[in-house]
Amino acid sequence: MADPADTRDAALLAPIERTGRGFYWTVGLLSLLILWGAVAYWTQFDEGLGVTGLHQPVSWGFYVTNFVFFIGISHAGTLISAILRLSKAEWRRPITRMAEVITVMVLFIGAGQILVDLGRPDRMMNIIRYGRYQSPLLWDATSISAYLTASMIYLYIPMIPDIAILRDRVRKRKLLYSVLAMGWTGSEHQQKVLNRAIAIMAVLVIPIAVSVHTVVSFVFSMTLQPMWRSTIFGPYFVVGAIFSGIAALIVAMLVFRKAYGLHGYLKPIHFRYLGQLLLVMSLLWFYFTFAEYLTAYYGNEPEEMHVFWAKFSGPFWPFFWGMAVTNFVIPVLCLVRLGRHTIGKVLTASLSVTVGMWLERFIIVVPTLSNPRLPFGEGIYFPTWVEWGELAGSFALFALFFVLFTKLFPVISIWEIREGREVGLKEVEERLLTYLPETAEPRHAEPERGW
Amino acid sequence: MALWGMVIDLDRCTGCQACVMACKAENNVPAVGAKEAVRGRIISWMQVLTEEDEEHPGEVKRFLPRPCLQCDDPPCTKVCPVYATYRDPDGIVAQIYARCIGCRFCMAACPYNAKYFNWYRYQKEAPGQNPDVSVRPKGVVEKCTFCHHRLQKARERALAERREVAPGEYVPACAEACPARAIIFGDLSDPGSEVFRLARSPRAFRLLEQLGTKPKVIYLTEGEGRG
Amino acid sequence: MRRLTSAPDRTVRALQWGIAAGTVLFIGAIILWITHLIRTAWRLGDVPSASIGISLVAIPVFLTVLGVGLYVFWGLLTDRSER
Amino acid sequence: MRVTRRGFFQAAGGTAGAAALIRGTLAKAQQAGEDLTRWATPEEVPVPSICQQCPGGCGLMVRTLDGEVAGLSGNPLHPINRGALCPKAFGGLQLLYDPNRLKGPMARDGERGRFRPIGWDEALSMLTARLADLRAKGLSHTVAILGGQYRGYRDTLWKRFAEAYGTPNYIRVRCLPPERPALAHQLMQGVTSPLGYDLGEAHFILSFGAGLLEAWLGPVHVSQAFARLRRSGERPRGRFVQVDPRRSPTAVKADRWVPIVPGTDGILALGIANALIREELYDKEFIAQHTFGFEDWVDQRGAHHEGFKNFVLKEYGLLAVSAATGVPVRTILEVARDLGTTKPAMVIGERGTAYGPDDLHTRMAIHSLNALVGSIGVRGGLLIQGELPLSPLRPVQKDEAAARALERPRIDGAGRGQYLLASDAPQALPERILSAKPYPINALLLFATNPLANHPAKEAFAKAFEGIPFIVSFSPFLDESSSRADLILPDHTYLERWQDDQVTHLAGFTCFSLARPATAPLHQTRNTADVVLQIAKALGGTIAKNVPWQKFEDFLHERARGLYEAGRGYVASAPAEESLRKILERQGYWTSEFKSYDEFWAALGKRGAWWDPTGLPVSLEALHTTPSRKFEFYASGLKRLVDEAVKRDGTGEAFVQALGGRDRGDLLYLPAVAIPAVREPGAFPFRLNTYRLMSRPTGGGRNQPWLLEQPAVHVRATWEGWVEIHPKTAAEVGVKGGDWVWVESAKGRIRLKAKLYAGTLPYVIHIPLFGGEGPNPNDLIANETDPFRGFGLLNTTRVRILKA
Repeated sequence: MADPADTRDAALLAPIERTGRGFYWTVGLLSLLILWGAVAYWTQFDEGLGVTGLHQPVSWGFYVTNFVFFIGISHAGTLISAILRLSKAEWRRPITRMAEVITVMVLFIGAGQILVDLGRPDRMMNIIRYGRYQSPLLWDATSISAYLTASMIYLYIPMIPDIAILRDRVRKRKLLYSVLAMGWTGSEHQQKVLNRAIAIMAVLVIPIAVSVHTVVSFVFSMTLQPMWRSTIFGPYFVVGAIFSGIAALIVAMLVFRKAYGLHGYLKPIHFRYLGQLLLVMSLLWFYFTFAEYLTAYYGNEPEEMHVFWAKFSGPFWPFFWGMAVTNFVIPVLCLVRLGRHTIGKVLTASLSVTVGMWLERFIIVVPTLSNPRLPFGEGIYFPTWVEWGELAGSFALFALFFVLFTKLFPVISIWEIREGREVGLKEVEERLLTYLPETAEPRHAEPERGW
Repeated sequence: MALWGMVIDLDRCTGCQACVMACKAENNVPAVGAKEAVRGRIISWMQVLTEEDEEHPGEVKRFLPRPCLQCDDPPCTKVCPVYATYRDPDGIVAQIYARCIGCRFCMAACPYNAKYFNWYRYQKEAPGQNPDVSVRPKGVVEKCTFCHHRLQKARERALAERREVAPGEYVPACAEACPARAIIFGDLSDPGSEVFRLARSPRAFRLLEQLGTKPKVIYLTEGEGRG
Repeated sequence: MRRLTSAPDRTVRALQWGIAAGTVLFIGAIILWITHLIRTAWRLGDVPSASIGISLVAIPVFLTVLGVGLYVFWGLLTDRSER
Repeated sequence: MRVTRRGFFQAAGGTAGAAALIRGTLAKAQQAGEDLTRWATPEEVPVPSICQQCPGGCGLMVRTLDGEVAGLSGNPLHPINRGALCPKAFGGLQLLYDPNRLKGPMARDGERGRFRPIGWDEALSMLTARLADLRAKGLSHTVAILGGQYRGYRDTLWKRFAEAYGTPNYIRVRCLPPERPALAHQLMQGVTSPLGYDLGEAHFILSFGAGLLEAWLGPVHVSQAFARLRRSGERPRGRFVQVDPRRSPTAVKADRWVPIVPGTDGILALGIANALIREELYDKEFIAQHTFGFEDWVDQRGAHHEGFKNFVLKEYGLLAVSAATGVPVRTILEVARDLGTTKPAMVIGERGTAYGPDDLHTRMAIHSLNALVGSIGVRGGLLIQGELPLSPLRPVQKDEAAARALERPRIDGAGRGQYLLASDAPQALPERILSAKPYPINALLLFATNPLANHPAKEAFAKAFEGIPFIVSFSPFLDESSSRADLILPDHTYLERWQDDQVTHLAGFTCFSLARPATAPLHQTRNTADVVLQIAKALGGTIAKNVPWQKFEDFLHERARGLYEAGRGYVASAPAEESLRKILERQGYWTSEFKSYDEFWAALGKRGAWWDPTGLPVSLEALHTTPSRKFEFYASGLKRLVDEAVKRDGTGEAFVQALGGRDRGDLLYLPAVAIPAVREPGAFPFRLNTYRLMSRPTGGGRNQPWLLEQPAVHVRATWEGWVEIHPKTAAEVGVKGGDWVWVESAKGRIRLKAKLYAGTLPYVIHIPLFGGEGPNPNDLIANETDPFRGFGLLNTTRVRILKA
């Protein structure tokens, strides 16, 4: 391993050692938003869900949309970092840590949305005592808790070498770092254990992540409501999750690149690759959406068409067409040619996708509920300040967790960067040779290093 | 076990809403007040819906009283995460107000929207309320229970007098109050009952039958048909 | 680096083993909860097939994750050799 | 035994602990005791009562637990509703427990609207002193009593008290007196008791604007009949046609809705008559034997009179009628053929909203159709409501002061001149009070009426009230009228008092309902009937002698003895029992169920109603008590009245003018409705049609949230009032569904929520008489009066709509 005195990666440790004035400003602003969210939730807890805009036909609204949205973003982390690790793409090195952090942070907030949505949060323990496995909500609870534990471990294990570096280099928080470093000395045996663990987790976390969002979509597709009951919802939600995950990851990377001056590590090439990945996901998302609406339109079932036209030309048209533009038109326009000012294009694309995917969840949840099968009459849903407050509070809480994380641990994995520098080049070269037809098969005994 | 069901004759029903008010009086369902009602939060377990006239759009063609249809394969009980709503042996979909956590999944799952939510604390103990039915707290879902408390009282009386529950003894408040006698209530499993006969009338149809929820409220269309 | 055998070192050591035990407890509790749900579903005859299906998948997943976690903690904490 | 300090403290601590423990258990026991009493099963007593939310008079069975009302349901034994109820009945619970009911008598404190609570004795002495003082000064006729919507012996008691006290001014402030027959029936058939519509047995019903399944006379009774009409099982499904400018819930349930220009119902009826006569579909046998004035005829003085037949054939060709009414010719023919061929058919025009100034002739035209199809006195047609055999009251002996006062003309001018045939003319009342013609009003008693809110002339009433020095209100609530009163003596609500109800318009049977108080009065209120008895006793003299009863209960007890001694009819009992008694009666054995009157009275108190299903004078003679003993197309009774009026005061001009002017000659007495010239829409292009809601009780139901929350299903309205506009008209005015609009008439304007409803004629807009808070349609309704009958016309106003 690189000797501790190596100063080339000082930029990565900078945020941990010194906290600039910007940090306090951001934390101040975020805690203001969180305060608004807290006040909003307290009024709702005290007076009841009546303070929100929900009403008889539309019993779900902002909170369920937020739930699906945040769980969607959580797929950024593990899926992308796991896939990149498995495919041994060298450019993943500065990205994986941030992706995994997004996952863990946003999972807490996503699960929290369900608790905010409850009419009687004081009876939350009923889920534990009288839980019922027939309900998709319980499937959600299981898979989300599995995903949470898996991604927490998947975040912690690659951090151990970095924490060890911190333990040795940084004077502050000695006890914390030494405990969390798990006695890491960088010995051969420890390295082997670490790599094998990361390899297993990378393989394990992908099916769990896919299962989480399929089960989140089952909350809707298991009911009999028009335009909810469709078989495409599982994969459609998983694609949507990866799509919004990548966008969120890009946004986070750009924010920290600017905030901590990590231009050296997060270079345009990274953003070009992620941009192309985003473009592929945008096309895939469009494919799924097109398939779903075509089947509804072609089937022409009266209740379905009632909801269909409510989305296309009815009261929800701005959200629907907004979604279509932000999720497909803008990303494709921006990401097709990433030659010049990549960063600007990728940023606009991923911001529009983040907004677009929130709209897509809103378009799935609310129009179906506001057009019931029986002739009830138009149920128009307008969110109130409580719901906006809760949304702002959730975003701010997620951002605050992330910023605090960067103050405690390096946002880019230092040891992976060093490993990339030392062994990465040679290893890639060997691997390339194995791909060529002339060379013989590599000896199996050679230990795989540097996942 | 008895399979309690209801037949609603749409030819007789005049859309007068006596059933709606009788249900509210019997089950202490609150009036939610002007502001809340305009926001669409009226709680009315039995609700009279109006179907539009295809030939003359914008006009009303039919009044359709819709209680909870007490489905035999209820989509709402499947999705409840805490066993707060279940189909009891009498075939009535019950709701446990003390256990409901207010996640409103059953409201989203019910294709007939027969479930209602207490957005605020609408109900307080007040004089003139029916002591047999408990008042529901804030944040809890409530629904038509076929006046289940009347079944329990009828069963207790029958037990005390060591006899079976007589057919006409247990009748929900809406069936009792309907001026046009459009709501006929009885035991669908008893071949001698009026409900059993009318359920097989040529005019009989079930609401959203294609969803397979097997509702136990059967409607009879208007028109010339016999029965 | 020299071995840290001084007093604070022992607390660090204890805390580290505490984290490992905490992970076991946490995942154990989840598994316990899942078995409780399955027992309830089985007792009430409430579509046992769905609950069995889920448990057959969920419990092994949790066990493997626990296994990986313990493997790492054990591997790192018991390694005496120097770099 | 040596007490160590520590031992002492231990002992003290122990005892303290024990004491606390004991007190704790005691408290717990006491608490358990309380719970026990609360959980002990209360004594459940069903008490029969009568629902007073509308003139239907359905029987209630009030569930009382330990004397406290805990629920309402229909009285299963009551013949009118057989256990069923309409939505309004359940509002009674909220009426009883309304928190802002008046807690006790109140007297005005300073300027109007401010009150101070006073005791009953002080209040009664104030009222008695004032009445005695006026009577002493010979001004007893200047006391006016305004009565609202009620029937039975409370009405008789007030009439008797007014007569004994000496004031002709006992005025009923409401649209149509349900317990009196429609004037058209009286003039064409001579009957004085109300008609019974045998809707259940009819095979075809043609209704001109009568909201049968909504707020007509007795919605529950009619709904049950409608159900028998549709699905009675042993005969083909009855047919039902509704003629109405609005596709009301009644029209939705009808087989055919005939949209019609408002006010032209009479012309359509004559058009149908034309078709019936031309196609020979009318009941020739009934016309030949039992009608007068159908064919041309010559009177004793040799003057030739054109008969109804030629008049209709000449004047009302289908094209002209179709042009005037907007109903296509094909529809008129189809309805006429339906009406002519299906027996028994029935045509209803009574108590539909009065549309035009010529309301009398419109009703006569509609009623003449009944004669044409021969449905009078036939099972399934129009029957006669027999008289209730209640024990008669001695006529009032008036002392000379009262006799002199009763000669004075009534303040509202009913019974003479223009309103010769009207029993009450509430519409003209405000102007006459203001102008103090023929005399000023010194005292006003308001009972069960709220003219300052529920009457089209409410502004005029408000000004009139200013001029009256002493106003007494018996309203249990502080509403617009009672807040202007000087003294309020709050009445019980109907679940707290003794009361009777003699319901009319039933399918041929007569029924006497009796209500016992279901619960002790919640506040310091008293039954107004008892208050009247107390005042009469306090006034003494002949008044006390005419009204000798201690309590209203004794008065009812005395009257009901007639039922016991009538030798017919039954106290309502289970249907099985009743059918057995009917079979016996048909074979001539009528046995009374009771041996003594007390037993009868107890059973009546427990079961709630007495009725006589068989006592039905269906003979045609009984149905036609006109001068010619026949159904008169040419109303000779009316002619006699006109001649007398002309003879008596020379011109009789006002009366004739009200009828339609002297130049119309014979047409005055025939059911002739002039075809109006087409009026081009002036500044106010739309016509306003107001209608009553099924879920709105008399008095508006402002304090019954259940009813305010779910008023109308066809427009999904709640709480706020609304105006129904045709989508095309709304588009022209630029209004979308749910917008707020100004509805403006010559008289005033109100702001309502617009509801698009295509079930209406494009240029007619509809506003329900909402009765709750918020804008009151009475601000709009022009103060037009039916010149002949003296009540307000609710639907002749012309309005325009502006976006709010």
